[in-house]
Formats: sequence, structure tokens, C-alpha cells
Amino acid sequence: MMTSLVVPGQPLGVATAYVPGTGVHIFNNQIIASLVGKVVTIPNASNTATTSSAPPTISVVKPVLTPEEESSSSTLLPDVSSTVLCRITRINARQATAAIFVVNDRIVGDEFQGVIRVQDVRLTEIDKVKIFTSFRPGDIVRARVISLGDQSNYYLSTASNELGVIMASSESGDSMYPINWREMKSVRTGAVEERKVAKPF
Amino acid sequence: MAAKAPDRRRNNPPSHGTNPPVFLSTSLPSSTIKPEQASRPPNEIRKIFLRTGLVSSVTGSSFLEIAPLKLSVSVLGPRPLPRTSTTPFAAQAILTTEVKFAPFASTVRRGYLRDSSERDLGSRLYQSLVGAIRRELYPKSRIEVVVTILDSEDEGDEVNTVYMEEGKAAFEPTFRDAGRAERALGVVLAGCITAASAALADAGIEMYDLVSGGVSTVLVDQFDGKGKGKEGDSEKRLYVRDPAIAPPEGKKPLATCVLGYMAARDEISELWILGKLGTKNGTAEMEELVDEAIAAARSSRGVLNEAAKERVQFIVDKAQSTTQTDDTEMTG
Amino acid sequence: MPIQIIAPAPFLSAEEEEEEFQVEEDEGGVPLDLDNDGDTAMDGVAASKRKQGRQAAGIVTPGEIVTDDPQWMRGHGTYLSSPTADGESQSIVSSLAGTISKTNKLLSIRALRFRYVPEIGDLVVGRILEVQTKRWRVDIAAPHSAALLLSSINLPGGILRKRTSTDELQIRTFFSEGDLLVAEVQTLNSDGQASLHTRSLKYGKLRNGYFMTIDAGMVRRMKSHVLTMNTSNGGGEVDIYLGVNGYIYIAKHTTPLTEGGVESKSVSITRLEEEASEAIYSNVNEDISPETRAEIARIGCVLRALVKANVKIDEEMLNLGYEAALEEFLEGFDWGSDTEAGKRVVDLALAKRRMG
Amino acid sequence: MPPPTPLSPPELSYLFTSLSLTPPIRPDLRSASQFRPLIAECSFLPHCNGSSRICMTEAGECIVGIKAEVEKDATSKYATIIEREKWIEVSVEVAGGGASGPGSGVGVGGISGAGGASGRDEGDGGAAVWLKEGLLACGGDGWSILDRLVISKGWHWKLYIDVLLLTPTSHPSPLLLSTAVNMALDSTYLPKLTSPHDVDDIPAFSDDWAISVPLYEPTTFPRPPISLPVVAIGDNVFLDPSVAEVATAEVGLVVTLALSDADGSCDIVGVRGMEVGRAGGKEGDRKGINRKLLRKMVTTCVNEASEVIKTLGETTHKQMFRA
Repeated sequence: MMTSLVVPGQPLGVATAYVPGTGVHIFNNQIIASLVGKVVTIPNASNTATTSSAPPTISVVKPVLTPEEESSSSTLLPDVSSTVLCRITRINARQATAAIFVVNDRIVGDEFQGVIRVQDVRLTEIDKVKIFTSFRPGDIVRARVISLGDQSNYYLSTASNELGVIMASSESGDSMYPINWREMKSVRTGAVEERKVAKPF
Repeated sequence: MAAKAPDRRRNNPPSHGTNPPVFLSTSLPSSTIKPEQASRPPNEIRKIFLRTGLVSSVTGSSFLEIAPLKLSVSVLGPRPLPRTSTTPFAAQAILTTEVKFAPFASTVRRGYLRDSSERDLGSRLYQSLVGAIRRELYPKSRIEVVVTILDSEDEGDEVNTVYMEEGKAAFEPTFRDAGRAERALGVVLAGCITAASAALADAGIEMYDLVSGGVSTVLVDQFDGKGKGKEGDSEKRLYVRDPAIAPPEGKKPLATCVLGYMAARDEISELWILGKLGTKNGTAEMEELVDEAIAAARSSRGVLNEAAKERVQFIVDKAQSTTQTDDTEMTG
Repeated sequence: MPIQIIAPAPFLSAEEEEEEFQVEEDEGGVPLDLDNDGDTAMDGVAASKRKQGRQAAGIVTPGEIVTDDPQWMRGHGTYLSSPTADGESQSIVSSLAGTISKTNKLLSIRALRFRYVPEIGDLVVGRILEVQTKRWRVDIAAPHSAALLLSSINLPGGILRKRTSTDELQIRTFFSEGDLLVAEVQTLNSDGQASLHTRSLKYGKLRNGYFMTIDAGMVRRMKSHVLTMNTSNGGGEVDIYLGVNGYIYIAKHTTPLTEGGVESKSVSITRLEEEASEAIYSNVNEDISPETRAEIARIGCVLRALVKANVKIDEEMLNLGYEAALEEFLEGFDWGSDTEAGKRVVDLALAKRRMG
Repeated sequence: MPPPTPLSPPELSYLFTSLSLTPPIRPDLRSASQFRPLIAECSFLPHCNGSSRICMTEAGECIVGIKAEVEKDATSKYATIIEREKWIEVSVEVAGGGASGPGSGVGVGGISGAGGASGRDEGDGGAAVWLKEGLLACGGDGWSILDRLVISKGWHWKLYIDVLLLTPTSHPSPLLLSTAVNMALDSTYLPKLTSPHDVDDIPAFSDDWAISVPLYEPTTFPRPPISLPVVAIGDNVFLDPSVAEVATAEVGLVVTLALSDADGSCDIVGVRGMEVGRAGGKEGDRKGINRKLLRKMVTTCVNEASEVIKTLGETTHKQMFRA
């Protein structure tokens, strides 16, 4: 196993023999590692019987000890179509601002700022959406990145059934459970509040 | 998941304190580690001690020791850009580098604010690393490299004092080693480059190649310059890799070269030469010096490769071993 | 000689040499010598100026009395002095450092140097400074940056397409920071900020060429600010976008292609839909031959030389300058090593213009 | 840090291709080793011991004033290198720039690499560090400019080199600065000492400027250094790159040279990496300088340097004698 570890700059083979995956780049017609880690080659199962046409994909993967360690030392960035978990920090009539803390099921080291614009809250009847009846500061929301946005914000969307609020507290501070796609109910008082609720799995 | 606003103004230390790293491989008590011996051959670099993953609250870190130089590097990010209106959209990661001597790192105390030589070291380090990082993979983010020099050999000592004889005019030509400060800074810079590469690799930031630092100095016999025999003095030139701050007895340094070198690509990412190099034979004198520095950088690259692999190797081994132990000294 | 070091010399330009300053420390102000300007050399330059109804009579500075003759009306760059106690008529006083110009009875001062002030209909070349949600901020060398709304550009897929929220999210794929574009000033708001549009195939992203800047006042306003020049030495056709704001783009000539690949100069509005494909926002240059690149650089040098000699640029001057450059220098000539090269070209070009 | 307004991708690609051609086509049709013309004058500030003004068409203008003040040595018995190096103080200030108090500096042609500094301390003294480094390194065998500053026992000249930059870009060319400082140093004269050197009383000087001593003797070597910026694009190497060329370049160096003898041969006294745009290249392209390219870049500088230094020196002396 000692030999399987590579460092950045280390050549892994000619560029024609592999399809470059993650953690590698091409220089001088060679596949070169760009990370410290293990070399992983995945044969590309061709749909036909003759597999010769599809060279295997070669990647370098940095192994991690525990998920906790991974989360603290993550080089993860949100990208378009990433699914994220975020916490609503501010709302106004046009948009809800959120702090992204999970990207594709991995916790990020520093929170990224995202916005959910009013037109991206819901798939249908966009004109009727009101931010105030969809999100409240402190709500935990599952969303999808739709654009890298401007210099400070990622643009998020909850316009899908499985996206929206997944955890929220009522005005009196009690936790709530979803009762339908647009309402949540307080555990203690039974008060019902409006939210854009994500469909529970 | 507490709704605590993260403090983005500063790089925070771990919330739970740290345990000082214990390096099992260091078998000698620190008191027996002698400062640099003069017996080292000129083409050999000092022993480098390099470890990664010591600081738990940052993405990547490293600690380097080339007696007596000690420095630690933290890499933060890729993290969000500061939320100011003036920050432009960044299609690729913005790299920032910062080199700071601890106030107690040198004979003469340094202040807490970075002085011009520290800022200059920071920009040299930036130059060395910026080309090697695949910044285009990390849009809208910044990568911070913070180097703290804990101990260093420096120019403030007695040996480096020009003694002006009592009753004698001060402008009598006295031998002075003008390149001394640069040599000291050069060794520091080379250490910073190597350690920062290790920390970047530890952070899992994609790079085209690792950059290792190398230093070399060219010396001549001290009393050589008196005669006019300039043409013939190339034989007497002595090239020293990873030079100690005090030149060998009877030798006078001419020039020092520091570089960041990407060994796998055979490319120099940063070059800093200071001193006097003749051009009678074109750039031959300079090239020889540069080649020596490259050789020094190649030597440190070996250490760098091992250090970069070390923690990953540990993880691989641990994952494979079926017997679970409570050994946590290497977790970061 | 790798480097030329020039001793400082007073700045005298080709045009100004013909308009020798008349410094008169007269209490009554600089007399307006309207009938004969003291310049006996009635050459082409002066003549062409006269045609344009302008006449220079030296340089005035702010606060200097231009005239106290009541027959003149005050124009831009001047103000009326406060009436004096003895009831004498008010004088016209300059508020700018510049040259006097008169149009009929209107006296105005043209500043020697000034920033570009946008006017509706101006063709400008600009550079994107910032991408916002629905618009761009564009540097057009004016005191304020201009705005370009997402609704003021041709969207891929055609002019008639409805703007969608997807376009907003993809705003950076049309123009992003640093991109160059040619546009027209559509509106001006009250504080002089311009709003641009590129809703014509003449306008849009610039590629295949080289960008340079000159002083805003050096480009004469013309009927068309997009010139196509047939260059020599195998350079082919080259487009020159002479932005009124002094930003200039010189590029290999490209013809808008219709679906069938047929060249078409006049595109009907209905066909625009197919025309404005994704390609108009491409960042990839076409193949440009070294010959074309050399001619593009040569045109750039001609423009710089003209500006240095303080000769205003218009189509005629540019063509003459280019011809002069071709005559003066053979292929492979090193402009950089000859500081007089530009001057010789300009002198030759001016001589050509005088001869008609 | 990228320049304030980055060039667009088509522009960069156009420049990159034009400049990689054989022969390359520079936008101003200069040959690869041709410098842009300079407008230069010296000794024009009457309150200064030496001064210069250099004007470059695109890069802006630079004014240098050198003042010498009599100062007592820090300690009577010992003077460390650090103390002695404080005898020269260089400061670079950008006119109209944001943070530019005395002592603060500017990133010049990427010398300081503003990108290296984190946002909170902008305006580092990078250019000042680099200029001073070149001056101090430019010494012969046992000779240094510092020795010229010794007045008498216990006394020395403190040399203030103040550089004022008037520039449209935040990264002016290192050539502009270095030529201006070179000329100013070359035109610097110090009053002649009339008291004996070996007495540690306050020194006395002649007030006759006609017998003042030049800081750099015109006939002795080394002469003041000069720094030449050089960048590489493809296989081509360009001296005195313009702003657009720096943005396009893959790698760059600033090579500092000084005339070492009357034959016109030069010594290399310093080489530094120069921050360039690296914008022309793509993934997998050149990320650093290989040895072959290094040789080519430095050789280009060495070949042109003596001519440049001589031309500059002649201009200075011509103007000195005219005045």
C-alpha cells in the first residue's frame, strides 16, 4: 500500500491511456496528480461488449479518517446544482439570505452566504409567493445552488417538492413538524405557521 | 449548529485548546541538539524536520525545523471572500500569503506589526506558490497561507558587528558581509516555501506540482579581491547549498540565490538573487549559482514528498488495520 | 540603440504650431482677432477648420476676459462678468483653459483636455467593470460609469425572445468583468450617467483584436464610427471601432453571417432571431493571420502617432496616416527604435491632406 | 491581485498569440528587446542633493529627490550592518494613491506582489525594499555605497531617497522607478568636508557647491544600478513590457545590473521574480521558468544593460554640465 500514495506533480501515465477524473491534470501529455492521495482507476464499463474504446477513469482521492475530520478540513465549495443545507439569517420582501453549512452532505469549514430570491422559492404560482410566509430567520432549509451569483452570494432555489424548510421553530420557540407542504405545527402549542416545507423523505 | 455568527475578521484558534505535538521520532532531548556544525559538506543541506497536520482548526498545516529555524504554516480555505462591496468577483481563488516573525524569533525583538522585510517575504512566498495552485478550481474563494516564524538564525548577533577601531577613521575599508541579512532571509524564505507546500498538500488543495525552496551562496577567498586576477578566480569559487549565516573561515560571500522550484516540471516559480555576479561569460556564473539552489531544492523536495504523504499514509494504514486503537496523536 | 532618452522639450503639436499663441498681457483681455488670425500660411488645416466654423485664437485660461464686445453671445465654457458700477457692458469671461471657438455669434471655449461627456447616440467602446443582478456597470471613460441593462442587449436566440430569470442567473455568460463591448448611448439620466444598449448586430462583444485608449477629444464625431479598412501586406480587411469616448478597438473584419452562411449587410428584424446566436458572446478569437496582426498593430501605431501630434482622428486622417505609414516604412520596420517615425508619418499624412 | 480592470479573454488571447509568433508582433511594433523612449531630466530640484524626473508614455511619470542629512552614528564603538543599512531610507509614494503616507510604498510591476499581502495592510514598502536592496547589493570588493556616506569618525550622511510616482496604473514599470533613482543618484553631490575626518567633533563643510563631491564618482565603478523588467511569452522574451504585455505574460523577472568597469561590462547584482498576469496561458501551460528560459531572459537583459546604463549616464552628465 505504501506505493499507492502519490503527491502533486507525480506522473501517473500517458494521457491517452486514461480519462482524467478528479485530483489530476494533464501536462506534457501526461496525467499528473494534483493531490496527495490514493490513485483510483475505475474501468469505464462500455455499454457494448468491446471495452477497448473506453479507457479507465483515473483519479486521485485524498482518504479521510472520519467524517468529522473531513468536515473540518474540507476544500469543498458549492457549485451549480449542489444540494445544500442552510440556515436563514435575514429575510426581506425580495429574498431570504441564508448561511450554507452543508454542501452535498458534507459540512463546510466556513459558511457561505446564499440568497433565495422570491421567484426561486416555489416552482408554480411564483407571483403569489411571499418570503415572509415561506421562511423565517433560523429555519434550516434544504436548497439547490442555481448560480454562483455575484461576488458575495450563491443563488439558491427551493423550487422543488423535496426542497424547503426541514427544521423550524415556532414564534414561541417550540419545534414544529410539517403538516402539509405549506404549513408546520408547533409540538407544544399546536399553533400552525406557514412555511415552504420540504417533502419529508 | 448553534446560530453563532462566525468571526470572519480573524483566523480563530481551536475552541478547545491544543495539545503540543509530540514527535515520537525525536529521540534526543532538545538540549543535546547542537547548532549547525561547520563540518557539513558544501553540497549537503541541513537536516529538515517537516510534519503536517498539527493545527486542528485550519484546513492544512505544517511545522518545519531546519536548525535553528522553526516555523509553522497554516492554510485556511478555500473559504468565502470577505463580504465587502469592493471585493470583485473572483473567477479563481485569491491567494494571500502572510509571513510573520514572532516577536521573540530573533535576537533583536520584532514588533507585532509586520515590517517591510516580513511583507517582502510574504510577497516572495506568494510568487512561489501562486503558479502552482490550481486556483481555477476554487472560484469565489480565497486561500490564505499564514507563516509564523518561531525561531530563526539572524543577523543581530555579535559576529555580525563591524568593529570600528578606536582612534581609527571609520571609513577605512573594513570587511563587511553585506549579503548576510539576505542569506538569513533566504534560508527563512526557502523554509517557508517548502513548509507552505506541505501545508497546501495537507489541506487537499489541488496543485500542479509541489514547490520546494532552495538556497545557495557563492563564496570566494576573502583576500582574493586585492589583486587584479579577476579572470582566474572562478576556480576558487565555492558554492554552498543551504548556507549557514556565518561564512566559512576566510571566505567572502559574493551572491546568494533563493528559489522556489517545481521539481516534477523543472520550473522555477520564484527567483531571488542578490549579490554580485559577473557577466564576462554571459550568464554562466548566475546559472551555476541557480543550479546549486535547484539542487538544494531537489534535496528538500524529498523531505517534502514524504511529509506530504505522511498523514495520508497514517489514515490509510489506520483504515486498513482491523485492530482499533485509541491512538489519536496524529488526528488533526 | 535599445533605448532612447529624450530631453524634456516644450510641447508643441502639429496643429498648434499653426496656431501660434498670442500672449498679450492687455488689461482689456485677449483681443479677438476675427478677420485675420495673423497666420499667413493659409494651409489646408486652417482652411478645413474654417469650414467647420471654428477658429482658434490662442489659449485662454479661467477668469480671463475673452471679449467685452457686446455683439458676442456666450457659449459653453464662458460666463458673463458681474456688471460693473459704471454701467459698462458685461464681458464674456472664460471658465475653462482652452481655445476659443466661435459659431456665428456664439463664443465658446473648447477645453484643451477633458473627460468624455456622453451624449445620446454616441458610439462608445466600453469595458465591463461590474456584473450586477440585472445589469452591468461599464467603464466608458466618462465621469460616471455607464449602465447596460440585461434588457438592453441581444439575448442569444434573438431579439424577440422573452427575457427569463435564467438569463439573470447566466448574466455572466454574456458579459463578465473586463469584457470589451461596443454600444450606443441610449439615454442619459439627470446626473449625466449614460445607459447603453447593444440591440443591434453592429454592437456587442468585441473580440479578434486589440484595444487601445486615446484622449476623448481626439476622435472627431463622424457619421459612422465603425470603419472598415482594406489593409495592405495581406492583412485583409480590418474593422476599427473609434469610440467617441476615446476607446478604440481594432479587429479583424468579421461579417455577420446568416443561417445559410451568406454574407448580408442589412439584416431584417425578423432574421435577427437566428442571427443572435450564442456565438455573439463567444470569448474565443477566430484564426487571425500574422499579416492581419501586423496591420492591426500598424493602425494602432498610426493612431498613437496622430494623437501624439495632436491631430484629431477621423476616417480621412486615419486612411491618410495609414497610407503614409505604408509609404514611409517598408515591411518589418521597427517603429519602436525610431522616435521620429510617428512624426514623419503624421507630417506626410498632413501633407497629403493639404494636397487633397 | 489582478489589475483594476482585467483584460478580456479575447484580448488576452489575441495578445498572447501575437506575442508568441516568430517574430513576435508587439502592439506598438517594438522589437522584443527595444525599450520605450524615456523623457528624462535631472538636477532640477534646487533643494535636493540630487534629483531626477523620468516620463514614460504609458507608464507615467516619476520624480526622485535625494536629500542628505548629517547624522551621528548610532553607537560610537559598534555599528552593526542593520544600523548602517538605516543610513539609506527609500520611500515610494504614489501621488493621489489611497494609503500612501511616508514610508508606505506601492507594488511596482509586481515587485512587491500586492497579491501576497492580505487585504488589511495594503501599500507595503515592496518597491522601497527592492530599490534599497539593489543599491546595497551593488558594491565592489569591499566597496559599498554605505562607505561613501561616512563623513568622519562618528558621523555619516543619512540619505533620503524619496520617490514620487504619478502613474495611471497601480503597477508602474520597475524600469521607470529604477531609471529615475539611477539618474538621481548619479546627479547627487555632497558638500565637501572641511574639518578633519579623524576627529569626532561636529563636521564642517564648505558651502561652495563648485567643489562638492559626487556621491558616485563618474570614473569609478560600480555605477548606480538599474533594474530591467523582462517577461516571457511562449518562446519570446520581451524587455520593458507594457501593462498589457505584463498581464499576458507567463513569467517575469526584474534583473538588476550595474556597470562594473570602464569597458562597459555589467555585473548582475540582483534578480527578482516579477508578478505577471499569467492570463494568456491555460491549464497545463508554463507555471515557472525553466533553466533554458532563465538563461534567455537574463542574457537579454545583460546584452542591453550596458548600453542602457551608458545612455542614461550620458544624459545625466550632459544635463549636469549644462546646468
